[in-house]
Amino acid sequence: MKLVIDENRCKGCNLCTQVCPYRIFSPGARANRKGILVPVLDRPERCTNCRLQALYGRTLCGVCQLTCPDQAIGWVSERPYEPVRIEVEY
Amino acid sequence: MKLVIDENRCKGCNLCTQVCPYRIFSPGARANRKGILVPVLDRPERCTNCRLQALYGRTLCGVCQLTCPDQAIGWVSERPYEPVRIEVEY
Amino acid sequence: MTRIEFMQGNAASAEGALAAGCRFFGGYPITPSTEVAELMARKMPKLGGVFVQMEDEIASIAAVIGAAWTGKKAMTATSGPGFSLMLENIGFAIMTETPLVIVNVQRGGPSTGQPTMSAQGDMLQCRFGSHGDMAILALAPDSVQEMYDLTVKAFNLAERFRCPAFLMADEIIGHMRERIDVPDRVEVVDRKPFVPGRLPFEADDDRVPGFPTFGQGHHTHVTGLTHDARGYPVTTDPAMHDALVRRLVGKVEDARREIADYRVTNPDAEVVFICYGAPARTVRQLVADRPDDGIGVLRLRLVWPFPEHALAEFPNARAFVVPEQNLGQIAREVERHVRVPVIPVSKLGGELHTPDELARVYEEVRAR
Amino acid sequence: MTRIEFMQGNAASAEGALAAGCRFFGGYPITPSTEVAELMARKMPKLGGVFVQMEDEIASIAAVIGAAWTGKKAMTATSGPGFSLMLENIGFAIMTETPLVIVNVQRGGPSTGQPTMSAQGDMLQCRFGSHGDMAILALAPDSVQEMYDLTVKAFNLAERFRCPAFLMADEIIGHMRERIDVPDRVEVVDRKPFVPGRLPFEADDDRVPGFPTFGQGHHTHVTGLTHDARGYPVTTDPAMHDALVRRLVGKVEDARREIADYRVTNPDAEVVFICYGAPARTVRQLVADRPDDGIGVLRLRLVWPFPEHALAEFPNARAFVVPEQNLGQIAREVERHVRVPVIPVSKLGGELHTPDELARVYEEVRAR
Amino acid sequence: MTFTDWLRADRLPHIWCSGCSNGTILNCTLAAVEAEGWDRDRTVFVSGIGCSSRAPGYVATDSLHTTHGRALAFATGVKLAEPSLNVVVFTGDGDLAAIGGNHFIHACRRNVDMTVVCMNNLIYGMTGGQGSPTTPLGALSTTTPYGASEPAFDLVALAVAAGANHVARWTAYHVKELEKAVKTGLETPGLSFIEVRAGCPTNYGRKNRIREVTDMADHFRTRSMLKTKYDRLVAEGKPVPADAIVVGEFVRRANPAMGVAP
Amino acid sequence: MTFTDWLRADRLPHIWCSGCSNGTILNCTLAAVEAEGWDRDRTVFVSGIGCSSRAPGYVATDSLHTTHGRALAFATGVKLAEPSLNVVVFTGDGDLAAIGGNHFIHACRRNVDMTVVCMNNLIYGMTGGQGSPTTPLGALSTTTPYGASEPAFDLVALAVAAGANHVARWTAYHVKELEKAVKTGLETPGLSFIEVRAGCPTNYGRKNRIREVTDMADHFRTRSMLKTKYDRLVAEGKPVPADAIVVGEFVRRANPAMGVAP
Amino acid sequence: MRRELRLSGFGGQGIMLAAVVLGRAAVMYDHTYAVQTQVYGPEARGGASMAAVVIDDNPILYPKVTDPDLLVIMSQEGFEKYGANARPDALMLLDRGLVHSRPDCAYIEVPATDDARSVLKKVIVANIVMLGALVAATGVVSREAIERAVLDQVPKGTEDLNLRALRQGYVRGEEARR
Amino acid sequence: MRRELRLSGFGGQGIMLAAVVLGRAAVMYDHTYAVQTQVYGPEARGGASMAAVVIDDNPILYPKVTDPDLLVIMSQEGFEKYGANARPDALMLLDRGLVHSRPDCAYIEVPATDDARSVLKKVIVANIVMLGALVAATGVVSREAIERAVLDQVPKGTEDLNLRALRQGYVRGEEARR
Ligand SMILES: Cc1ncc(C[n+]2csc(CCOP(=O)(O)OP(=O)(O)O)c2C)c(N)n1
Ligand SMILES: Cc1ncc(C[n+]2csc(CCOP(=O)(O)OP(=O)(O)O)c2C)c(N)n1
Ligand code: SF4
Ligand code: SF4
Ligand code: SF4
Ligand code: SF4
Ligand code: SF4
Ligand code: SF4
Ligand SMILES: [Mg+2]
Ligand SMILES: [Mg+2]
Repeated sequence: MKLVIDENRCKGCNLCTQVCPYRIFSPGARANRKGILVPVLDRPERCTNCRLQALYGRTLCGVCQLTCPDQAIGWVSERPYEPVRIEVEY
Repeated sequence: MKLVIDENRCKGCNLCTQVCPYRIFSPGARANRKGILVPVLDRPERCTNCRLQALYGRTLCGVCQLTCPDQAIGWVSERPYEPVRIEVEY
Repeated sequence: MTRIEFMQGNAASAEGALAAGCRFFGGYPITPSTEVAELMARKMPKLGGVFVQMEDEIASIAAVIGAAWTGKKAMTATSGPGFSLMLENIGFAIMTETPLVIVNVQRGGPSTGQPTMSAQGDMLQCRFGSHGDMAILALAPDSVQEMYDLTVKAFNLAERFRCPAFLMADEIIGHMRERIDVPDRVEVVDRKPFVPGRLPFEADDDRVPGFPTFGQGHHTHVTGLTHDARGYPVTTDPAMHDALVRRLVGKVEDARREIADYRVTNPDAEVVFICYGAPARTVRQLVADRPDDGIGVLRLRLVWPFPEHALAEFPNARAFVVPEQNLGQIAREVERHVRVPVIPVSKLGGELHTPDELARVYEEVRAR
Repeated sequence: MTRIEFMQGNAASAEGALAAGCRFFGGYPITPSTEVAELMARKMPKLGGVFVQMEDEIASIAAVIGAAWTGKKAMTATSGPGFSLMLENIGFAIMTETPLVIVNVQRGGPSTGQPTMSAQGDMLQCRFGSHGDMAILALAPDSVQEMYDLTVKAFNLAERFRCPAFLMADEIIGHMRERIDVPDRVEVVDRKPFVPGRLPFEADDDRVPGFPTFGQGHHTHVTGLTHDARGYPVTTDPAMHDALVRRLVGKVEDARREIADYRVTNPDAEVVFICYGAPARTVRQLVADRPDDGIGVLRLRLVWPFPEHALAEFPNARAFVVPEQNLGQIAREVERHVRVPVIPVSKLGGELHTPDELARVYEEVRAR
Repeated sequence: MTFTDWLRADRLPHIWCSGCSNGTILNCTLAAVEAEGWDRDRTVFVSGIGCSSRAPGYVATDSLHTTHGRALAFATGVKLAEPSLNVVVFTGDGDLAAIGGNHFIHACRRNVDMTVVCMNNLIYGMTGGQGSPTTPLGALSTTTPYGASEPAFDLVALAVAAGANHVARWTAYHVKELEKAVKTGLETPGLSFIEVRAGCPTNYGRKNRIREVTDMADHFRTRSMLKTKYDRLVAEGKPVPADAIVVGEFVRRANPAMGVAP
Repeated sequence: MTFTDWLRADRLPHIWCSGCSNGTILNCTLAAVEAEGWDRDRTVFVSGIGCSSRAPGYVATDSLHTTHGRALAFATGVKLAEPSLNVVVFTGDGDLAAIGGNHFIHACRRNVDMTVVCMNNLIYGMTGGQGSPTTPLGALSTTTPYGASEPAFDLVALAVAAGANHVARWTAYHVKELEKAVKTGLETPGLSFIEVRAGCPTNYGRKNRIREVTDMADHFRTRSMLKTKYDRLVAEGKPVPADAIVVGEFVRRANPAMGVAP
Repeated sequence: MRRELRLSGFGGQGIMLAAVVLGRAAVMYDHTYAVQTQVYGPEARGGASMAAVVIDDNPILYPKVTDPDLLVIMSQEGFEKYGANARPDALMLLDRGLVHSRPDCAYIEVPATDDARSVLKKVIVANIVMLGALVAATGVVSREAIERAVLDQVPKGTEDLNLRALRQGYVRGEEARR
Repeated sequence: MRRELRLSGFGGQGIMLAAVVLGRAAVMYDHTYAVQTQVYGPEARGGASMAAVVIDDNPILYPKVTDPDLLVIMSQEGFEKYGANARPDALMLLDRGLVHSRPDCAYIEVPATDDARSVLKKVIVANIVMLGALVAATGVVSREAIERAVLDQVPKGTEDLNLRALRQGYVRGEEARR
C-alpha cells in the first residue's frame, strides 16, 4: 500500500501535518497550479496503514484520512513488479 | 361589602361552589334566560371578604373571585341608609 | 358503480385523496380545513398509510415532500395563514418536481381575518405566492361531489406533471354537507417511473423526468438550488437556470389546452359569467331561474393554468361578469385576455352572492 | 448639500433607512441582502437604535411589527426564501396597519435557486403573496442612489399609509458600488398621531387612522382578526369585514395617481419600454446610444400600486416592451390595461439584459 | 384598585366556554400585575392565536394579538424597542410549543425581560380539540382518535434548558400560588416562564372522561405534587405516579438578560 | 469497502474552504455508516441550507438538500413514510438551532429514529460570518461587530430536554471518538443528536483570532473536557474553565420512539 | 319542491346534529337532495347556534337558506337572532319551555325539552324530539328515513332512547296537525 | 471616456478590494463616475475570483463589463476563465509569477507577488502593487486618487506598507510604458 495525496483535492490546510503520530506529512513549500502548497510525505512507509493494512485487511490508523477535510488522502495498492511490454512505433 | 354574582357573565361552571372554604356558593337550580344555572349564595355574610375587607382595606380571601373563570364574582359596597328624595310628576 | 352518501365537503376531499392513493398526510389544524386532517387521522392507519400532525405548516409541507420522495402519494390541507407559511417549501416542491396535493379551504383574509367565513382570497397567492417564477396547478370545486372528484384529479395532475396541485376550495363548499355519489373506483395516474441509465432530472419530450424514488438505488441528489440533469447544484450558470425554470413552467403552462377543465353554458351569450367555487352555485341558480335569457357561463374547475382559450368559446360576448369572494382576482386574469369589459362582482365577508344580487348585475350589464 | 460617496447598493439602503429615522432593525441574514443587516449592526447602536438578529425571518418581521407599535420606525431586509416566510406576518401588518419597510434584494428563484444571482422574480409575490385581498406599496431602485432615495421614500409612504412598503431591489443594484450623492437631510414623513377621544382604528377621510402608540395610555387592542374601529375582533359580520378590507385596500390603491413615481422619456414614441430596477439601466443605455430613435421609456420607481394612468402618457404607443429579470411579471399587469401588444423580454439566470439584446428586440418591434 | 380594574369590561362576557381555565389564569395574572403595582399605561399584553391567546383582548391595556405561534417574537420586538414597557405574554400549548416552539426557546435563550404565561390545556382548544405537543401519551383528541402516540414535551424542562431565568409550573386550581409565581416572574429580570395546567372541558375534558368542570379541578388538586416532594422521592429512589403534575418553582437565576429596563 | 466509497467522487473537490471542518465530519460520519454496514441503496442523507448542509451532496446515496432550517421536518416525512430507510441528517448551528429550532426540538420530542449530525461552527458560514445562536458571548461576527451580546444555546441540553434518546458532543479534532459516537447513534432507536464543534477558518477563525487551521485544531484539543471529568469537577464543586468544551455522551436511553423499522 | 329549514338553539342542544340527521334522511333514505350548512366559530360559542338545511327533489344549486319556510327554534336567543323575522308564510316549531316569544308566522309549540326531561329522562334528546315533531307535522322527510338517519348518527347504546324520543316527537307533531 | 476593467485572481489576493479601491479613487478623488461589480457565491470560493469596474467621465448607465478594455489577472485559473478571450485591442496586466499563459492582446508582466514577497515582505499587498502598476501604466485614475483611496480602505497600521506597495507598482508600470 502506498499513501497518496490527491493534488486535485488537497487545499493545503496542513491538518494532516498536525495529526499524524509519525509526522509523515510536512507542510509543502512549492505552490501548485492552483496556488496550493500540498504537503510532502516523509518516508510514508512508516505509516501504520501502509505497513499493516494489507496484513490485517482493514484500516489501522487512518486518522489523517478521517481528518483530511478534502478527502485528499488515500492509499493505492502497490502491485508487485510486473514486466510491461512497450511497443515503440517508428 | 356584599358578595354578588354578575348574571350576565356567569356561565354556571360551579367552580365557586367547589373552592369556597365556607361553601357559600351552591349550584343553582333554575335556568336563567340564557339557559344558565347561576349558583345561589348561602349566607354570604360569612365570607371572609365580606366581613373583613373594609376593616383591613384589602382583599382577604378572594379565592372564588380569582377562580371564577368568567369574572362574574365581585363585591359591591353596601352604603349605609340614605334617604332618597323622590319626585313624582303628575 | 357509485354509492350515495351525505357528506361534508372536507370529508369528501379526504375520501377522494384516499381513493386516489394518498398514503401520507402531514398537516397542522386550521379552520376551516381541519376536518380533512381529522378524517385522515381516523382512516389512514387502517389503510396502512401514515397520518402525522406536524409542529406547524412549514413542517407539514416539508414532511409531505419528504414522504413523496419515498414514492408515497402525499398531501396536506390548510387555510390562508397556513398556506402563507407553506409558500417557501411549495417553491421547493416546484423546483424539485415533487408531486403532492395541497388542499386550501379558503377563509376570510388578510391575516387571521375571519377564520370561519368563506373566501376565495388566495387564488393569486397560490399562483404567485412563492418567490421566483413558477407554474402550478389549481382546481376549484363547487360542490361536495367536486371536493371528491377534483381531489382525485389534483393527485393525478400532480403525479403526471410532478408539480404541486392545489385544491382551492372555500369554506362554504368545505363545510357544507350534501349528496355525493362516491364511485367504486377512480381513475388513478401514477408518476412516471425512472428509467435506469438516464439522469435523475433528465426530462422527456413532455418535459417531465421519470421519478427516481428514494431507496431504489438511484442515488439521486435532490436540491432546491438550480441544478443540472444529474441533480447537482449549478448556481451561477445563467443558461442552466433559464432552461430549468422555463422547463418547470413550460411543462405545466404549455399543457394548458390539453388539461383545461371547464364547463360552458350558452356559448352564444352576450353576457357571460365566469365563475368557480361556491359563487358558481349562485350563477347556476341564476341560469336555471332564467332559462330563456341564455346567460353564458364559463365555469372553471381548473383555474391554473388559466384556460385563456376558453374565452373564445363565447364569440358574442359583450361583457364578462366575474363573481368572486375576493376583490376580483381571477377577473384580473380575464382582463389580460379580452377586450370587452370585465366586471368583477366582489363579495367579501363570507356570504355567498345571492341569485338576486347576480340577477341585478346581469340586468344592468345586459342593459348597457 | 450633499456628500459624494462610493457606496454599495445595500449599504445605501441602510443609510437611507437611518436617514429616514429607522431606529429598529430586526433581520436574519440571507444573500444577497445581508450587507443591509451588517451595516445596521454596526451603526444602530451608535444612534441609540436597536439591531437584533432574530431566529428566522418570521421572527424578524414579527419583531419589526412589535417595535413599530412602540412608535419606532422599523425595518427588515431579506431575499426570496426569507420573503416567502414573512408573508403571513406581512398580512398581519397590513391588517393592523403597521408602518414598516421591507427590503427584498431579489435573487434567482424559485426555491433556493441561485442565491448569488440577480432576479426580479418576486414582483407579483410582494403584491399577492399573503393570503386574502390586500394592497401594498413597492418601489424598485435602479441605482445605488435610488437604493438610498427610495428607501427613504418607502419609509415615508409606509408611515403615511400605515402600510408595509417594500423596496424591491435586485442583486445587481444591491451588490454594485457606485457614486451616490448623500443628502445632508432628507424629507421625513411621520405617522399621523392619534387624537385622544377617537377610536383607535377610526379612520379619517384619507382612510388612515391616527397611530395610537403603545405605552401612551391609549389601551389599544391590535389584532389580525377582522375588527371594528375599537380594534375589537368581529369575525362573523360580513359588512364589517367588507368595509375593513375595502378601506385597507382603498387607502393605498386610490392614492395611485397622487403617489405615482415614474419617469417618462419620449412620450411621442411608438415603441415604449417599460422598466424598473437593473434592466432600466440597459434601457437607458439603449436610449442614450440611439438619441435619434425617440425610443419611449416608462421607468417605474413605484411599481405598486401600479400607475396604470401612466400608460396614457404614450398616446402613440404601438407596442410596449417590458424587459424584466423574470417571466414577465409586470408585463402581465401592463396587459390588463392596454390594447396594443405587450412584449415581455424575460431574462432569467442573473445576467443583465445587454444593450445589444434590447436593441435587437427594439428593431424587431419597430419593424412590425 | 383590584385586578378587575385591568379588565375590559365592555368585552365581557368573554368567548371562553363555561368552566374553561383561561379566565381563572387571566385573573391570577392580572392580580399579580396589580399587586406589583404596574402601570396600565406602560404594560403591554401580547399573545398569538388560540383560545388562550384571546386573553389580551380582555385586558384594558395596550394589547397585541398576533399570529399563531409568534407572540414571543412580536413581544421581543416590543420589549427590545422599548425596554421601559412591561411585557406579559399569554399563550397556549399549541401556540407556544407547536408552531411557536422556536420563538419559545429563543426568547428563553435571549432571556428577554418579560413574563410568559402558558395556558397548557394539553390540546388545541380553538380549532376543536386536536392533539398538541403536550397531549399525554394515550390521550384522545380529534387527531389522535386511537390515543396520542407521540411523546409529549416537558415545557418546564425546555425553558430551563433554553435559558430562562425563572421557570415555574402550577395549575388553574392553584390560584394563589399561581398569582405569586407570576409576581415572582414579573420581578425577575430576564424571561420568566410559567406553565399553568388548564382545563378545557369542551375539548379535552369531554374526550378524556373529565367531563365535569369540577372534576378537572379535582384532577389538578389530586394529581399535583410539589417539586420539593418530587425531588425528595426521586432522590430516595421512590416511585412517582406517572400522571403526577409536578408544581412549584423550577429555576430562579440571574443569568445575563436582554431588554431589561435601565 | 471503505468510507470513501460513499463519496460522490465526481463532485470533489467540494466547495468548502481550506481547513473547514465540514469535510472531516463528513468523513467520520461516512466511516460510521460504513462500519455499521448500512446499504447505500437504503440510506438517505438530508440537510437544510448552509455550508454544512452541502454535505449530502457529496454522498453517493439518495440525498435531500432542502430549505434552510427544515431538514428535520423533511427527514421526519421520509422516515415516517418509509421506516425501512436509514436516515442521517447533516445540519449547521444556524440551520438547526436558529431557523430550524422548532423542528429540532420536535424531532427530539417525537424521537424519530434517525441520526442528526450538527456541524456547529458557532457562526453562519455560508452567508459570510454572521452570529448564530451558538456564537459565544463576546465573539465577533459581521452582525456582532462589538462582540455577541445574546446568550448562546447549549444544543446538547436542548436535545436532552426535548427528548432525544442519544445525545453526544465531540469536536472535529476527535475523529475516532466522533466516528464511534455516530455509530452509537445509528444503533440507538430513536433520535440521536451529535453536536460536533467545527472550525470555520474563513469566517469564525479569521474574526476571532484563530487564524490558522491548525490553531483551531489545537483549540479543540486543549479546550475539550470529557463529560466524566466535568461531572466530577462539578460534583466536587471545583471550577470549570468558562471556555471548556464538554465532550462525550450525555444521554443514551430507550424512551418511546417513532419511525423505528419493524 | 325546494324546502328551506333553519334550526337554532344554544350550544349543547345538538342543533347541528339535528340538521345533519335531517339532510342525511333526505339524501340517503328518501333519495332526494339536501344541503346542510351551519355557522362556525368561537364567537358563536356563547350565543345562539344555527344550522340550515335545504331539501329538494332536484339537485340543489344555490345551497344557502336565506328566507326559510320551516324553522326549528330551541332557545329564546335563537328566536331573537334567527326566528324573529321569519317570513309570514313560514312555519315555526319552537321549544315551548325555552322560547318565550311567539312569531308572526304559523307556529307549533313543542314541549321538546320538557318531554326529554320528564318522559325520556335525558334532556340531551330534546333535539330528537323536535325532529320527530317536525317530521310528523311537515313530512319534510319520511319517518322511515329520519329513523334510519337518527340511528346512523347517534352513539352506540343510545339507539333505543333516540327512537323513543323521535316517536315522542311524532306524537307532538301529530297533536299539532290536528 | 468609458473604460471597462476586469480583475481576476484567487481568493485571498484581495481582488475585490482592488476593484473597490479603484472605483473609490475614481469617484471620490477624481470626481468621475464608477461602478464596481463582482462575482459572489460559494461556488466561486475555490475557483477564480472576479471583479469589474467601469469608469467614465459621465454618469454610467449600463453598469456591467462585458468586454473589458483593461484586465488585471493574478492567477492562471483567472487567466483561463476571465482573461483568455480578451479582445485584441485590450491591455492586460498580469502577475508574472502566477500567470503562465500570455494573451493575444497587449500585456504587461508585473512581478507583483514577487515584489510583494521580496521587496515588501508581505505577499498580501501584491494586489496593491498591481494597482500601482495599473495606474502608472494606464492613468485610468490619478495617482493622488488611488493613494487616497488605498488609505481609506486598508486596515489601520498598514498605511505605510500599502503606500510603498503602490509606489513599487508605479515603478513596474512605468517600466512597462517605457
Ligand atoms: C398559521 C396558523 N396555523 C393554524 C392556525 C389555526 N389555529 C388557531 S388556534 C390553534 C391552536 C391553538 O392551540 P393552543 O395554543 O393550545 O390554544 P388553546 O385554543 O388550546 O387555548 C390553531 C392550530 C392558525 N390560526 N394559524
Ligand atoms: C429562509 C432562508 N433564510 C436565510 C437563508 C440564508 N442562509 C443560508 S445558509 C445560512 C446560515 C447557515 O448557517 P449554518 O447552518 O450554521 O451553516 P454553516 O454555513 O455555518 O455551515 C443562512 C442564514 C436561506 N437560505 N433561507
Ligand atoms: S489534510 Fe488534506 S487537504 Fe489538508 S493539507 Fe493534508 S492532504 Fe491537503
Ligand atoms: S494513517 Fe495514521 S500513521 Fe498513517 S499517515 Fe495517516 S495518520 Fe499517519
Ligand atoms: S365560578 Fe363564576 S362562572 Fe362559575 S358558576 Fe361560579 S360565578 Fe358562575
Ligand atoms: S372570598 Fe373566599 S370566603 Fe368569600 S366567598 Fe369567596 S371563596 Fe368564599
Ligand atoms: S374550547 Fe377549551 S380552551 Fe377553548 S374556550 Fe372552550 S374550554 Fe376553553
Ligand atoms: S465559510 Fe466556514 S463553514 Fe463555510 S466552507 Fe468556509 S470554512 Fe467551512
Ligand atoms: Mg391548548
Ligand atoms: Mg454554522
